[in-house]
Amino acid sequence: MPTIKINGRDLEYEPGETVIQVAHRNGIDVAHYCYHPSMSPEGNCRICMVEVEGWPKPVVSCKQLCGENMAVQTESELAQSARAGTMEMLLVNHPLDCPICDQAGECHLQEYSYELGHGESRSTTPKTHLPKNVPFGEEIVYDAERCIKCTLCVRFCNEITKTGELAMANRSDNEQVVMTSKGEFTTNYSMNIVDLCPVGALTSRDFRFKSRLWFMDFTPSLCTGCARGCNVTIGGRGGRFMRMEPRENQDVNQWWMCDPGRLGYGHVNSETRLATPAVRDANGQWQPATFEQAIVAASAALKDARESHDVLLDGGATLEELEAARALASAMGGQARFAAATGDDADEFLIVNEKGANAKGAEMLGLERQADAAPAAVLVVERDGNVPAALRDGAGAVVAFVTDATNVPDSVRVAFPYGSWAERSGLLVNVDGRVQELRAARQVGPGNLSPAFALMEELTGELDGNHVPRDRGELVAAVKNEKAFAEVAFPAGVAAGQTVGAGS
Amino acid sequence: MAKKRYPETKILSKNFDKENSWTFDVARENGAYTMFEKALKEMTPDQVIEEVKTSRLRGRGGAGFPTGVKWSFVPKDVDKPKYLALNADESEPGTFKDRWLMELDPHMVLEGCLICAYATGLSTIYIYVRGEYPLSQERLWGAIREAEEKGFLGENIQGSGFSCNAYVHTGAGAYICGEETGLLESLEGKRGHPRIKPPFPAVEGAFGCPTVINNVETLAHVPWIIEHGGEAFAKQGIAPDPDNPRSNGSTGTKLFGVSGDIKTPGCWEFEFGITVKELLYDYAGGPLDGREIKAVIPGGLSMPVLTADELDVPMGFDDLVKVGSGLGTACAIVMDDTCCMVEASENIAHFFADESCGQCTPCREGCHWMEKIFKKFNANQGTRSDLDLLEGLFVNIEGRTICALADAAVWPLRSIIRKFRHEFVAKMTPEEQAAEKEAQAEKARETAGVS
Amino acid sequence: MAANVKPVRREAQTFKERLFLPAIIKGLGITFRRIFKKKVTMQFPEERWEVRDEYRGAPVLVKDDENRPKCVACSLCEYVCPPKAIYIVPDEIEDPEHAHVERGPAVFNINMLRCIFCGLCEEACPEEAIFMSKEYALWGATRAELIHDKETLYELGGIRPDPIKKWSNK
Amino acid sequence: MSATPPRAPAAAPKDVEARQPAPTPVAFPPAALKDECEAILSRYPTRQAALIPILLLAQGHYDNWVSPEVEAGVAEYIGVSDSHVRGVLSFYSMFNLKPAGKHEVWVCRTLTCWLRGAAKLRDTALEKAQAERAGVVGEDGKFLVKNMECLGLCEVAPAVFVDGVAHTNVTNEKLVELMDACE
Repeated sequence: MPTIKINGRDLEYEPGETVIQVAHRNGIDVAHYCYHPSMSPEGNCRICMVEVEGWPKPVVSCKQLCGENMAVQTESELAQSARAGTMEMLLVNHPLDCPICDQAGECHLQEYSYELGHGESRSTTPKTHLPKNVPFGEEIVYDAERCIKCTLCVRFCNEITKTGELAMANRSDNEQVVMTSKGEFTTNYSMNIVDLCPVGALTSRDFRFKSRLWFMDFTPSLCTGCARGCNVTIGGRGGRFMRMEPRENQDVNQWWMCDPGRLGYGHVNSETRLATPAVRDANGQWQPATFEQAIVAASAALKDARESHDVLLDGGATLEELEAARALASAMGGQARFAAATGDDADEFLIVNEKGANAKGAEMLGLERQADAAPAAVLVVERDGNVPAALRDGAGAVVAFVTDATNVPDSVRVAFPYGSWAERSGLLVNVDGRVQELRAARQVGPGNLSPAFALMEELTGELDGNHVPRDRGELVAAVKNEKAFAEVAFPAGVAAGQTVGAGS
Repeated sequence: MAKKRYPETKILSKNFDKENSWTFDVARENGAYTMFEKALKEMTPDQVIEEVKTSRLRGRGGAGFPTGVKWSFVPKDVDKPKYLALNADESEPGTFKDRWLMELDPHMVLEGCLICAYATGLSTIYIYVRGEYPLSQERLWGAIREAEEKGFLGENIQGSGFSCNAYVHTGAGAYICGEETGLLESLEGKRGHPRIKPPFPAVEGAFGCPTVINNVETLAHVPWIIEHGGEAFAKQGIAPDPDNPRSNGSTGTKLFGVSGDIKTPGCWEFEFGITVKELLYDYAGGPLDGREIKAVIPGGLSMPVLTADELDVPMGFDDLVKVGSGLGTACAIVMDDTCCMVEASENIAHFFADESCGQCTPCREGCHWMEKIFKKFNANQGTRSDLDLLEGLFVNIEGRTICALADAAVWPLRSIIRKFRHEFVAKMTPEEQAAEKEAQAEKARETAGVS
Repeated sequence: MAANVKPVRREAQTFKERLFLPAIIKGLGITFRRIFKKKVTMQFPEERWEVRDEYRGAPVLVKDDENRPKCVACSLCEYVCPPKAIYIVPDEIEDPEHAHVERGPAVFNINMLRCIFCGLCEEACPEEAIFMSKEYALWGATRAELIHDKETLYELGGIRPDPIKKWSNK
Repeated sequence: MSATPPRAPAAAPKDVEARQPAPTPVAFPPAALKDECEAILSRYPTRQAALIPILLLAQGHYDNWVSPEVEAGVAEYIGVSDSHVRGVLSFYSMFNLKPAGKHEVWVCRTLTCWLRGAAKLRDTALEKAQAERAGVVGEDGKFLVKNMECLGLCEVAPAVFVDGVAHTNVTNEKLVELMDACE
């Protein structure tokens, strides 16, 4: 393979690769705003300029193709002065409103300004003023003054979603992004432009002003809105789910996620979350209980159960939970089944019709998919959408694992608090059969929740004196031993003995 | 001293003073399309390109790239269609030579285009005329229709099997569309944002296909070159510097224009080599009565200014570069002693700030910033640090952008600040003026002490 | 340990000391001398102590000379506050014509039972909106009263004209 | 759990500001322009390439400005998004995105014309048009005065276009005459 010299290192490249691609692949940091690996390079922000030895002018590394015998310097005096000069230009008309800007804390303009900027502005002339607070559809707000005109959002709509809602308008330093006069995005992926925006010009109405980033805690996890299993980062603070952003995974979701998935966290922040186990007293009133008391009560209730000895889980239950549920069902003499909704909104990009985030996993484990109402003794339900109400209410369950304290079926005697997907750890199998790890987000949910699989194992032990409750690692090992999972790769790091639980 | 008039030549301008010179009949009488016929019937495309290469014809739009070399870049065996985009978006301030050509001799322009089309094997000509030239558009359309009627355009021209169509494409008012890749974007129905090169338009231009982009005047030269041969053309004007193998010289003739504070502004054709002074005094009539020439931008607005003492320089690509300026479009703008250079700077900066396409950061933000600083001076609020700041901005803007618009903004302004610093000092606040005076005195003392 | 114990021998009192009277007279002397000097005690709360400029009393929020709140709810004070006494809920400002920015606090509480008067909030504020006042006498009948809400903080802070009009020309 | 108390739920997202309803696209091309539009389209390999010439035609047809309705109509006709059309319209100085008045006066402001007194011409034109600044239609809606960059008439500067017709070596008096002659 041909090689190029970057900062004195000989690096291999594929013909047709640009300098920035080779540099990034080899861990050489090159500042950039308008460059994104998924889109055609535009070379307009001019921050990624590097020096090519022997060339009179600095070149933009995002557009410069590698060539044999090229020697690139990213930190030479010329490259640094070019970057610093661009940085100054970017800030001439940029409002210094970091105190009110949602991007503060993850803003590339802040980062590079800290690195390259002057402590004091050399500008003594007034700034150019442009429209602020312009709605782009229902979910996005645009601020033309903060905008650095990198055109990433415009290119996203033209090249990735191919819906073309956005365009650049005007020229000179009046340039700004405008939206189609219909005022609505026709794509389900519009909010990705908020993540793409390297500055705070595009902000999400959902997250606007909600929290400063440095108060938040971020956890890499998965979206369970559908069975695609998009990799995401969940941001939480003080028990509340704050926002979700896609995380790069070229095999699943590349850099993107859909808007419904991103905004589908309402039940996590519900005011009526069940935080402790509850047991119905003789009068049918709910009384709080400890986990130990609840397990004893649940085992008694299950022994009395006549109608059914099955466990019904929703399609988002993790492999660990499914495995524990199978053990529980067999201890009762029944079987574990699952129910998951299907939609009709699949597109050619990410959204799939299968809404059960782990429906594939459940099927691989041999669980029966249930579509009609049939009785079950134990119910494990995260959100109503996954298990249709009729099915759930008709189940006649006596023990339920639920996230919300309202809407518990009347037949239920013992209710265990169930973590939402953001608070649970476990393995999910996406629609393509890929096993991915769901991780409990820190600082989200009511906290102090015991993992459902652990509770089910306890319950099994209570019902069947010979059963020794297994920890997470043992459950995963049991899943791995299943025939259907023989060929499947599991994510590294889920070791035996691990007992990562729900809550924070 | 008896003044020797630099002789006018009449090659491009041979029909300018004929009545109805733009009609086919008048043009044909004067030999229009005969050279196209000659090329078509007697020469191969490669011979045409070779002839143009021999002539050392350089682009007349400002950059001066050798035309024959440009044509030879066009790939021969491609499935894609190829295009000629004739750059008639003459939006460089002070420049009007292409308008004269298009209005007074559109058939010569069209003939040049056709020879180019034949040489590079392309079949569609787009003449991108700026929207502000309605008469040029009208006359070019007229010429195209007449040429079609007479069988010099369209299918199977003159029975040779060569087909070519020509259309006028109207611009809508943007300086940047005179930049070749900006022009292509505009031709494709987009905003005129210049593209990064490579790929060069000759390989991947309009609609992703190989495209030749030439200036109107450049192609108007081609019929003469075919008629008289490249050698004859190369003998005119300034020969290449024999000591510099990369020098291309400034061969042939050129339309030179003069406008601004001058008695008889206008456009004349000369061989390269007339000095700026000869042009201004012998042809343009010298300064207005009772005034003196202060500064001249030799080509358009985008070149560094020459002061009154620097005018004894030949108008040629390399010669003007040697004195720190450039030929540009070879249409000089003259400023006399009534002109305040600070106000002129603001005017120039406003032009570039207004016409910046907004794509690259340094140009988008920097041009307007410069204008704001000049405004500050014109409000008598300037400081010495503002001048230093401007010098800093020039460094950050020049050579840091996709196209040359930012460079074009920097060059005249930087030269004005350096050559007319005293005018800027006169527009500073009184304290700053005193400080400047002190600094100058200090400098003088130092110099005296050293020597 | 015994090795570290050092017995101190008490000196026997002298006769003069045993009389006590000379000491009493000496003490009264000071008392009488003080009677003719300026009084240092104050009749609080009628009289109040004039604190120095750098005194750090209760943190308060101020408004600008057009009576507009200056705080933009950037939450830097909340972040920097060592005892976590500050609690802010940011929100969009309803009346963008009057407000100088689009963001302000919906809730701004300072728990004065937690506040340690360190002044870091004042130092962190990028808007010059929070100041350490000279207010040192804070009291309340319940704990809730000592959690100063937004209205209390603005009332205590009042208007503080500022020559720098940051948001009108940012 | 962090020391920060759990927050009250954030206020529900505020309703998106009362927005202009989406414009109803005009039926484009109107009968009068149909042939010409088709002729223009036939010249280019892509439909998009015809955008600028067709917009110029449309502007001439619809009272010398491109309304959002026309913009949407042209966008549908060409097959591009109307935001792209707006981007193009706002890029080129010859398009008007607001009602343009009955007559349009362009005054060149670039160096050569400026040296020959274009600034005064502009002031005269603005005064005559009763407009506060260039680019704004005067009070009586009769004139739109635009400050244009170089019009390419430098040897006969200062230059002024009135309704697309060039006038050269214009003096204040001549400009007043020209504007008076507009009905």
